[in-house]
Amino acid sequence: MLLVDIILPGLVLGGMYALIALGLTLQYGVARIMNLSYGESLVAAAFGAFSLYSGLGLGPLAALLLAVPVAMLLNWLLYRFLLERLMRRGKDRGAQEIDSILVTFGALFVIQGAMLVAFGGQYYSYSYLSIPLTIMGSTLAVNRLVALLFAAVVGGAVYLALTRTRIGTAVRAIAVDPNAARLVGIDVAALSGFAFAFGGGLVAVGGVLVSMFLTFNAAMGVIFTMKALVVVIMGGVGNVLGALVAGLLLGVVETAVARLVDPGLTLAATYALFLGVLLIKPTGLFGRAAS
Amino acid sequence: MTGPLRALLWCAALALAAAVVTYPRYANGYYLALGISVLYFTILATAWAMFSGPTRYISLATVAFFGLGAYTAAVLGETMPWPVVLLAAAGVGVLTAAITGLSTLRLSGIYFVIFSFGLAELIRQLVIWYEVNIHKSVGRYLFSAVTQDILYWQLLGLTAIVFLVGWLLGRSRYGLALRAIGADETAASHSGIDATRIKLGVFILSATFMAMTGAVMAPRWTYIDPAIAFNPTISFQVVIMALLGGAGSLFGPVLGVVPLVLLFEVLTATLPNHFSIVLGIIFVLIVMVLPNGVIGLFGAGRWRVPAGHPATASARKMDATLLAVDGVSKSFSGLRAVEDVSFTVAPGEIIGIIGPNGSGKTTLLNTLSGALRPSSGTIRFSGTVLNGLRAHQIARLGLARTFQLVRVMPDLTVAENVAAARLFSTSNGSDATGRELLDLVGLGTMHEAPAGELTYIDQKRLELARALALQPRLVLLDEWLAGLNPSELETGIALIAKLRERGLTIIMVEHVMDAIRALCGHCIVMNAGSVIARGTPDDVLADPKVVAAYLGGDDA
Amino acid sequence: MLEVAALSHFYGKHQALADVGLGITKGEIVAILGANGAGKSTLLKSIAGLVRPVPGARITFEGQSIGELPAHLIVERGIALVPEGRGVFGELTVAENLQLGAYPARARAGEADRLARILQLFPRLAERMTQAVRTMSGGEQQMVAIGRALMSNPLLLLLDEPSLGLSPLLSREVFRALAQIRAGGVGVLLVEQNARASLDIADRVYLIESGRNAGSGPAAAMRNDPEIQRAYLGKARAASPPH
Amino acid sequence: MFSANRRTLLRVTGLAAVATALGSFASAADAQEKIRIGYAISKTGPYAGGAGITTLPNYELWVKDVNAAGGIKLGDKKLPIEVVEYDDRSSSEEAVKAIERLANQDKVDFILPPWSTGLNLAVGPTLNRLGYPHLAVTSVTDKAPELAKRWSNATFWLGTSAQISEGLADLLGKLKSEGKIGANIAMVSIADQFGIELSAAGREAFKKHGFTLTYDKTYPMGAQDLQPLLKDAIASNPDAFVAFSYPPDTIALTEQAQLLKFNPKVFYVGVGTAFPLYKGKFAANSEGVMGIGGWNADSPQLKDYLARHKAATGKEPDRWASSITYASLQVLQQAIEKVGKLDRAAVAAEIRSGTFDTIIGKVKLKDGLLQDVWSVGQWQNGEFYALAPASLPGARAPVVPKAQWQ
Repeated sequence: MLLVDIILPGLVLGGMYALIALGLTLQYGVARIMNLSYGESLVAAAFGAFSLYSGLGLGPLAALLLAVPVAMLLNWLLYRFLLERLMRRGKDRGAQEIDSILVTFGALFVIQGAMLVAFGGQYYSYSYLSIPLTIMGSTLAVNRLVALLFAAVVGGAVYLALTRTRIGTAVRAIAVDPNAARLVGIDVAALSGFAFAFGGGLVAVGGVLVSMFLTFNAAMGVIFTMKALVVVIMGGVGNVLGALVAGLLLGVVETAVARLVDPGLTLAATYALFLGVLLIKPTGLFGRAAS
Repeated sequence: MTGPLRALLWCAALALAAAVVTYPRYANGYYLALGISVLYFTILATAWAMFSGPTRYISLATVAFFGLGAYTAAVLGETMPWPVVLLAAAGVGVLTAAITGLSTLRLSGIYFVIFSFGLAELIRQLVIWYEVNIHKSVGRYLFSAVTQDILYWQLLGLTAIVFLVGWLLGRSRYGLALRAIGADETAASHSGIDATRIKLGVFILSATFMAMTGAVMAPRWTYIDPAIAFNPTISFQVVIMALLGGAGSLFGPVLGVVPLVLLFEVLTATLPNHFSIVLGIIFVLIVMVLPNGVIGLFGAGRWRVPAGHPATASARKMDATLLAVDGVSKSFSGLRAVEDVSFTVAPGEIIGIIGPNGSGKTTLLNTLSGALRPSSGTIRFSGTVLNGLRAHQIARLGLARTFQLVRVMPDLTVAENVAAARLFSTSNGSDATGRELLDLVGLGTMHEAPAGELTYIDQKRLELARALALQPRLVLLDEWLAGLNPSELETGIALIAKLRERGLTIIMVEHVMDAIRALCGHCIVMNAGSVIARGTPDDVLADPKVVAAYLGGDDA
Repeated sequence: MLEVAALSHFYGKHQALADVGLGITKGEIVAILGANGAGKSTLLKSIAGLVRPVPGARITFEGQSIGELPAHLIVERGIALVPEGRGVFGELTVAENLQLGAYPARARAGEADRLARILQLFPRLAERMTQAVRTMSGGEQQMVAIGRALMSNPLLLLLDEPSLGLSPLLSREVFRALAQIRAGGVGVLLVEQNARASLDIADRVYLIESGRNAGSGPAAAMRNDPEIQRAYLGKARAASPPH
Repeated sequence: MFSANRRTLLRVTGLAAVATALGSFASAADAQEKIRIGYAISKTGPYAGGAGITTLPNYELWVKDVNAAGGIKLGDKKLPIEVVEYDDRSSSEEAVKAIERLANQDKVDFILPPWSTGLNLAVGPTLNRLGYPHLAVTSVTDKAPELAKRWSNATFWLGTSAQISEGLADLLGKLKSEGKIGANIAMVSIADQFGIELSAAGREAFKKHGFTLTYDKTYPMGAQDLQPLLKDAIASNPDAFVAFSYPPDTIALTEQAQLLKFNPKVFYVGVGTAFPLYKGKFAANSEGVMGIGGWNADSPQLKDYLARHKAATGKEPDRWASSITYASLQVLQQAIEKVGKLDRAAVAAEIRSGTFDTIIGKVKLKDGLLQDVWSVGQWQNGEFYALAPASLPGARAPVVPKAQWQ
């Protein structure tokens, strides 16, 4: 019974980790933008959901319909007017990566500053779907289950789209070799922008959903950025399935350590697991072998 | 430069130095605090760039070492004399960097970046756990009489040391070796550079400075807890400052530190409520208009290493057999790429290895040069067993190679590419200088050109010169002649022939039959990992098995 | 079909191409000969839209100017480039590489038929459809690259060093495939260091030296021109043993 | 307002001349016209959440109140307050630098403290050296008495960790002796100095009162899911649940307790329980929850303060440190007025020795420490009433057991 009570809540927690990492697998893994403002975007979406809920009484699930297109548009604009220029300028992937780190570091401050002006530094929290649901003797919150469900469904859908459709294959092709992609008639700039924007949409999904059960404030972005990076890297860059598995694994390990060892060591255990995975598989769980 | 001008510059430099040293005497508390901020970020960013600049390993572990230093000072600060505390902090930095460096430096790219971040967080979590469960208190109080003046001078001293060490490192062979590793680690290893040890050494050096900075800064804050000491923002700020300034040179980071510290300061002061937004926008603009960092404005000032290198006297010993390959196999997860290959090479011989694509030729070369370990069999080079030796060790023994897909170190100049291969050479083979070697391959006029800007064929030439710079006794050429047109081919063949005349032994993998016929005394034909024929070129090319597997119905 | 005139290109201060012109008609193989660094690759990349020529160049394809189009739209018009070093997607499978070849809208119709024809042309690809390309041998990767280019239903195929690093057997297979492709009505513009092989297969030849046109003519005439033999075929030919 | 804006504009445009801009702040303090008061507070970074609830709104409210009343009375003149504010970005080093700047460049007359124990300790030596009174309000440490001795300019206002834990233990001990609760307590705490000190003091105090700790664990800052912890705490079947937690965790623990239908007789969580956010989120379910702090909600001054706070900042204050922060500012004002001139040493001494009339009643510090601080509060009828120490005027009786979660 304890086992169930570790695995189920662990999966739910892991589902949240996977959810907040989904956008990054596209933005970094595919569009090759190391987006340091990722967490800030996520928190901004959480603020959006909060405002819609407290202002208009619009539930977060309905808010997705508004938040996702807006986030996609904003991310697309960011790509189109800033990042695309850098991608064109960088002479190799390393240079592009450094430039994108620097520019999104600036974007981080802009987004965070805007949130501070609008909402101040206080904590925000509201209740939505905070309903217990008992599965196999383990009590879980519906809002967290919703997050897990979204992670699984959206993650699975993105995975299928990337591997089973022509446009998904094209997106992966860009990640492998942007120059060769142009040669098969792929509009690299447009499709990268789309992938980045789509990743931004997924960030919004994550932000809106975690706002249902996490207390957040304008200064919290970096926590999400780093968690997402850990999940993405552990899963293997650009691999959606890897991110899902890594997120779930981290959640289960964290819960198991809390129940079986010492709650004080949960974060230490997740980082140890992350480092351990990289030591054994230097390119992550599902990463391609270094050539 | 004329005498008076030089004297004037020296005077100006001395005056500046004096102004910096006596700064606490005339600056008020605030400007002193600002100076402290600039200095402490200067040390951190310079130390960071010492390792991360040339190797391009972006480390987010700065705060791990900084925090450990601060913690060491907080723990020992009130009971031990200050120099002992600093030494202890340095020791903790060295130890942690050594342990972590050994485990992390095999990662590359983004994996290293996030790993280093995870490492800093792990150390922080372990410190918290230790403090909570063993020490039973998390915060440490450190009451100290260190005033701002003294703190400033301590930091200034450390700054001077970090620049001095950075300068010495840049001038030493390790500096060039580090840049070679950053440009192409594989090529560097095959040029005799022990990439792992050099990276680890410099990583430790850089971590030591970070730990000492932490120790020096700790008393200022009275109270140290993990949230303060291991604040990840510090790591990010250091990376951003160093990258903005230009991490590729010694004085680049400081050019990022000064404007960024001032920018933060001016903006937080003028716009306390909107500074984030304005800072972000200004920052984005800076990045957009300064593609090469601040130092790019001054023209990238990089360390150049003179091409010439004193030649070492050579005492050549001739063996009857230079290389003996005995029953070598190599499999990749069950797939046998090379199977039970044996052959010997006598000094001064040119051996050709031919065979269809995918027959295992390059894999065989890789086991010889140490890029791969053979699964079984032994390789003996000049009496030394090569099995288990790593690439740089084999290279230092005098076994050099070129690559099928040409690998030069693109950011280094032509001369530096060649010089990199002579840094750690212990072989006593050919003793031509770098300049002679470049003349030999026909690159005599291009010493200062960055290797990345050479044409394909010139890069191939450079690769050969670099291989020769190891003063090798045996050179492995992997399709070195591929992609040359017939007349270029003639020059290339003549060059290889000339090398043979100078006593060099060569193994060449090649598809160009004309070259095989013209150069090789002996040929090995491989198919599906095994040797299917051997003998003189004319013999093997007439062998029906070879014709069927390799040449096809009629000759090319 | 393709007309190029007054094509110039600079890399920094270095002039890679100076006023180059050439033309190719349907169902023709045209070879470009020249030393390494003569600008041949740059020429192909300019036509494919990967590098921008100096303004003033005229590149027309099927009567329409394509000099200003981005690379992906040039593919749409029916020009496919197989770049030097193949440019395949190493992490993707053979099937995915070929599928991406049919990414342009012009290639969607009849995709299945074309795939079948390409697998006929390169039977060994058919056995390896689910293999990641990076794990394949050089020759097989070259087949993927050519196959992928053909999947875009091109009118004109540009090939940069297709036989580089290939064994004699494989490079002959590739040249044989090129002849078949020509037979299908596709124009082929070929840059190849293996001058003999390209002269054997080509209909016409352009010579490029230091980025400039240095002559052109029917391949048959070139083969027997002693000047050409000295400059491009080398003495080594004389040293080669009888067939 | 206008002049400030114009200067702001000038500074922005003058960014290029950084050095000039840096120097230009040293405008001569015109002591005759205004009293310059400066502070550096965490507007960004991890401390922004705490500072944004407890400290910053009270600084703004107080300045507004004082200036609305004409200013601080100095001799026979009333001088309005002019504010110089910076963002310390939650960094110790920035906080120290900002203090130096306020003192040396802006030459402010008084400096208000930053938020959090760590930052207050970081700026302590500097404020001490520069001779500014240091109202270390949001600094909870057992070292407070020692620090107050070391820094004669500093005063501490929230009590020590031991005081808070002992207050709680006394209250629970009384409930036990009344037979309202049993002897089992489950305790969780956050793994930083605050949580460790409170839990260490709690451990001892609970033992003294004959309690058994059936569960006693720490959790790291930034843990995203506290359900596992809570489940094990529930499994130990406690009469009282005590969590020394930070606001996000306080809310998460409460939410999880409701989901798990965990209804101990006493449910004590905090920091954060006293925040208006808590009541806003849990509404009726906040009823009966205990936490750190509390106030005498029936006091007319506090009622008035609540209304003004709401009007000025749009939000209610938290029911623990907010009113004390505001009271400390009132003490500063009254001390200045009593001294009658901008003599910082004299003002600091007056703060320590004087008696002041504030929204939290009469304040008289002892050895630089505010002695009468509420350690336990409870949500009762939508207000967070103080329960302990019971000896203080206005203390309410606890409602135990807490009503079941709805």
